[in-house]
Amino acid sequence: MIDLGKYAAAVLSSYGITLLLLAGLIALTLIRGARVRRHLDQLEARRTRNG
Amino acid sequence: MIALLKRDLSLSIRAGGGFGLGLAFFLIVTILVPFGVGPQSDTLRLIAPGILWVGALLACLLSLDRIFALDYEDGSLDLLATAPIPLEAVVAMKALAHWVTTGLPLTLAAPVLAVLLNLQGAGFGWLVLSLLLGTPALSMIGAFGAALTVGLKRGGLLLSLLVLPLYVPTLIFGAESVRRGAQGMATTTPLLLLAGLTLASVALLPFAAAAAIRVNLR
Amino acid sequence: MIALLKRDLSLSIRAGGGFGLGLAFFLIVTILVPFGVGPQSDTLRLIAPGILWVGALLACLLSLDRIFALDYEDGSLDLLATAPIPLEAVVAMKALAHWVTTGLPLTLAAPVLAVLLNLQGAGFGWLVLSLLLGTPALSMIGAFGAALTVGLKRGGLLLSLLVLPLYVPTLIFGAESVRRGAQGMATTTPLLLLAGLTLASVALLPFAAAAAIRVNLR
Amino acid sequence: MELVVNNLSCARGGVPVLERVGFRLTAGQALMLRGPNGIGKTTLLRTLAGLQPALEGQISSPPESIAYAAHADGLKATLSVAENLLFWARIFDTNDITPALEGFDLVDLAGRQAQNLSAGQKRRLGLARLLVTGRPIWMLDEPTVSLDTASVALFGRAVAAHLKTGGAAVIATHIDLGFSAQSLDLTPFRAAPQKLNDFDEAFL
Amino acid sequence: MELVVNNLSCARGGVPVLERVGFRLTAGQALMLRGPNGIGKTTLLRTLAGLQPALEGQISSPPESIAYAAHADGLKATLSVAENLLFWARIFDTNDITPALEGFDLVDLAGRQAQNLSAGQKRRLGLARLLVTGRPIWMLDEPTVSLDTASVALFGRAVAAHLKTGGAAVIATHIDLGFSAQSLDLTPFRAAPQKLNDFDEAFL
Amino acid sequence: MSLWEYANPQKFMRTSQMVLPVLTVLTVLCLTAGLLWGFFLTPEAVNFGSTVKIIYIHVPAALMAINAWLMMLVTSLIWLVRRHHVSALAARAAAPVGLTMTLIALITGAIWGQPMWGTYWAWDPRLTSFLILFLFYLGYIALWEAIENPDAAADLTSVLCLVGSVFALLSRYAVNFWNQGLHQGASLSLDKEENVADVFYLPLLVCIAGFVLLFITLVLLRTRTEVRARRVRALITRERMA
Ligand code: HEM
Ligand SMILES: Nc1ncnc2c1ncn2[C@@H]1O[C@H](COP(=O)(O)OP(=O)(O)OP(=O)(O)O)[C@@H](O)[C@H]1O
Ligand SMILES: Nc1ncnc2c1ncn2[C@@H]1O[C@H](COP(=O)(O)OP(=O)(O)OP(=O)(O)O)[C@@H](O)[C@H]1O
Ligand SMILES: [Mg+2]
Ligand SMILES: [Mg+2]
Repeated sequence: MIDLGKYAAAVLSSYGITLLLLAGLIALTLIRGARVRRHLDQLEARRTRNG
Repeated sequence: MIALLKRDLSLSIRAGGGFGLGLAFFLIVTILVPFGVGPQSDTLRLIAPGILWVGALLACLLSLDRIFALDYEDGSLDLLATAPIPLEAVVAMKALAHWVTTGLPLTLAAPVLAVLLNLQGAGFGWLVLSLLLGTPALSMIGAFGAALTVGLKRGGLLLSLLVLPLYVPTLIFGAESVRRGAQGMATTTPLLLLAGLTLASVALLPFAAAAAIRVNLR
Repeated sequence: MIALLKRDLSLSIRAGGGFGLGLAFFLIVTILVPFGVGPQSDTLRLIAPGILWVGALLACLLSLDRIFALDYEDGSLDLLATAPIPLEAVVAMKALAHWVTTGLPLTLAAPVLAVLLNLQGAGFGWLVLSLLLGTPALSMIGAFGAALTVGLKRGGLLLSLLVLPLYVPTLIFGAESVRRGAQGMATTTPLLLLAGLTLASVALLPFAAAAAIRVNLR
Repeated sequence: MELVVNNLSCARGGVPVLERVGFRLTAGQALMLRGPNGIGKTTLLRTLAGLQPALEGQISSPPESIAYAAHADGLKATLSVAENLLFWARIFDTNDITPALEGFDLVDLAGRQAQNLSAGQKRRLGLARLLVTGRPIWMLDEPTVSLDTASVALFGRAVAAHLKTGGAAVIATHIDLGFSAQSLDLTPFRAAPQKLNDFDEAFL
Repeated sequence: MELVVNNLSCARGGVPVLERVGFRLTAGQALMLRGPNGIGKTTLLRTLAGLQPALEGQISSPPESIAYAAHADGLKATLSVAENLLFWARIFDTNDITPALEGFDLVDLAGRQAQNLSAGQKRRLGLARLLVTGRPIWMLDEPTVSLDTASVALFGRAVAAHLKTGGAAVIATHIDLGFSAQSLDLTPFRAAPQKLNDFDEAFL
Repeated sequence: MSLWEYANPQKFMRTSQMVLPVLTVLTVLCLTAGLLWGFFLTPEAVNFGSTVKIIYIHVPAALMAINAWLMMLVTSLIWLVRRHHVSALAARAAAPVGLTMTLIALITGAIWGQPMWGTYWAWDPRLTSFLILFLFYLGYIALWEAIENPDAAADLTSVLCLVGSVFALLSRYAVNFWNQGLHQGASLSLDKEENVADVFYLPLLVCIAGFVLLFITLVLLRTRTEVRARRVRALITRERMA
């Protein structure tokens, strides 16, 4: 592990918060994407079934 | 009654429902003040407790007319007045809903905005505590004012004028406790007074407000 | 068009019409601030230009949603959109009416309230001048924001959020010119910038606002 | 279950509009209020519903027995049809909104926000609210405004069913609702302009 | 003076509701739009009045010839009856409001604030506004809501007079207005669900 | 073939489907490489100590925050002029990404401010304009969410984006006029004199590339979702009418 000196808290929390925010954004993107896609597939299936 | 609370909350969370209206306004005030008074951080530090409390108070004031006006306009208030729950309970629930959608978010957001105004570190705890104690009084007093003005077309102006003097004690005790806290002085007295004010208004004002609504409906 | 202006003015003067709403709010802010920040007159003197401008801006912000919302709700806006005057002119007239009922009284009342906040003597003239130059921009920018949100139920929150960042330059130039004026420094640059801002918004924003209203009506 | 109105006078905006109105309504009966615009039908209904005090006279009805439906429907634009009904059902302690939805042909619209309804659909929702109040006496102010013929028939059936189960209804209307009921013309009860002889009577 | 509508489709809230509507109206004619609640009468009138763009099709009418009266009356509660009318008269560059006041029996109410009118009186005022627009083609959305029989007759006479002086009118209504006119049932024009085969058509 | 064809939803879906896997791999590579390099393999700087490592997220995030707004401006214009739906949806998709970037720049900046300037927040022009940008993003997203009719929402948000951009520029000048700052000047300029040493510079470039790729990937993903959501809406109304 590298030595960050007296600024460890600042550097680590910056990286931590950034990764957290990015992870949150990516997760939201993927989750909403999957949900919309599932909904669409469902609708398309119903549509082709009913003509 | 729970149904009423739930409805009011879900109404205010819906698109354009006014949830966050108070919060947004609070944000606006605290961001605009530095643009106005200038960026010097020691000036800002000096006025931070006062500005934060004034901002919170304005945010409450601004969202008051929604407490009853919308229900009055679409006829719901007529229907609620003839419903099997007492009007006092309706008032209390609506004030509670107002607090949950305004006072509570304000309290939670205050520390973040306090950073922007360079509040001293010691003041943060007192800021949250004083807002937590004081905002219920703001909501309840406001509900009373809203009840007085509910029948009037665009009673907004009157409402602000009526409620303003009623808010002054809350503001003074609230801001004072934060200022003392920030400077490391004792805060017990203003906080106790603040709590007393809140208790008294929650206990008494629903009755006055319900009476006012009855008069305004007829 | 004159008829529209006259109607808007007489509507706002009628009981509860919102005339004086801005003024009252301005008063409220300037009265509350000393209660919040404490009564020390040198602190107040320091922040007076900023608080006065922020108060004026909030007062404008608060009365914005009346510009179109009431006409939208009762169907007048539909009728105006099919009337023989262009919608751009309607927008401009309504912004003008808003200025006459809000910006102008604010400007006139500002010196009185400045006394409450211990503004330096040199600042009074600059305060009035900067408000006179700046408030038309506030009204026009606000009318644009109101046009964007006119279709929305309770667009108030959104409106404040949209308009707030648009108000920043006006506020900065306005407050800066008063601050410089109060300290006896040169105020030409901020005042010129302020005037330019006002001219540009009055010239261009009616078109954007009219387009937004057309979208919202369909 | 009886509504008895005796010698009732009522005012609107401080001006007396109706005088000495009297009638009696028992379970299973409906009463049509008729009369030209501005005679005071709305005023009378509001007085009966307890929203404004009578100037004079008595209204006797069982407590909490009146459900009032005004010109305005009391709908929340951003709530869905079902949510609107469910709210009123909870307030009035009834829990099932299906009869109301079915009674006014709103099942298909249940998930739609109230702001996206047409004028007639909104009105149907306003009327459906009556069914979830569970109250016996309905006070209806021009209930069929904006309704098409099919919906008016639906409304007629709802009222008939309500009357059959021991309810009663007072309905202000200008048009023919297609079912028979006794009717009361309010024209004769118009308040006479009062004499103002001395200052004691200056305050109406 | 002619209104020709050709192959018109219109949408509400992004959803097509009517398709291929066509008709032709010349001076002196009135057209009744009929159809159940929610079929799209209001939508059609708004499209004709130019408040929303048509999805497809043409509307040809002389410029600035249409006066629209919606469900909402566009009245200002704190202005008096005369002031309300006068305002619209000025906007439309006509100056005399007496014919409008007389035509809808509002002379006695001229000084009353609009908020103190009963539902039917408000509606009469809303209709009187049409007379001060001076425009030849009236688009009326359920004009007789809340009106009593006498007022409906008044309205009938106003429309007849308007037609006689070379005007035209399109009226959406559910009830019988007591004067004869051609009528157009919108039910057959209900928009059929579109085929959505691939993403090219994803955007209705 | 013209560029506009990519504004056709189907064409867009097909193309984006093809490029996304590649982009994802590149993003992951660039971002991890850059961040690891920056975090573990760079020395401390003279005045900054180890806090200089914050630069590897702070600067790319700040750059992307501004570029995202520029991209929204361009796509909004395309929507207003050519009325290509995908363009409007891309603007909508980019906004939350831009918001996150702004937030990251603000937060890392604030954290950095404490050791460097002794305060989390100062009303420095650069910081202040970022706060304003943050508000613009919030307003833009809120407007999209508030309007139900998607075409109307696209129109109104585009107008807001246009007017907002003008005012954002104005604010930048106003804020500069109002306060002289503490913040670093631009040292990424091509003029080698001002630039930071290569040890800091190279990993920074890799990080910036990583953030750009991340932005593109996310916007593509989100635009695909928006297109699908539009189709869902279309199908639902179709069922409702049937
Ligand atoms: C909340 C606060 C902050 C915000 C919004 C912010 C914003 C920005 C922006 C927009 C840039 C990119 C500008 C450019 O490359 O031209 C930037 C770069 C930079 N920031 Fe910050 N900053 C903040 C705080 C800080 C602090 C506290 C420090 C450290 C003392 C800092 C150090 C830097 C450095 C070194 C750069 C790179 C400058 C360059 O070489 O171009 N920032 N910041
Ligand atoms: N808020 C008010 N203030 C003063 N007078 C009013 C008010 N509202 C109505 N009025 C007047 O009171 C009288 C009775 O009104 P009301 O609304 O009860 O009539 P209504 O019979 O319901 O008429 P409509 O059939 O048109 O609905 C009318 O003459 C009206 O002008
Ligand atoms: N704001 C809206 N958003 C989405 N859909 C809407 C909106 N307003 C109405 N609708 C729907 O559009 C359709 C047409 O409505 P419209 O108001 O034109 O009907 P209408 O024929 O005037 O009905 P009514 O006789 O009840 O007034 C209806 O099915 C309605 O549910
Ligand atoms: Mg009535
Ligand atoms: Mg309709």
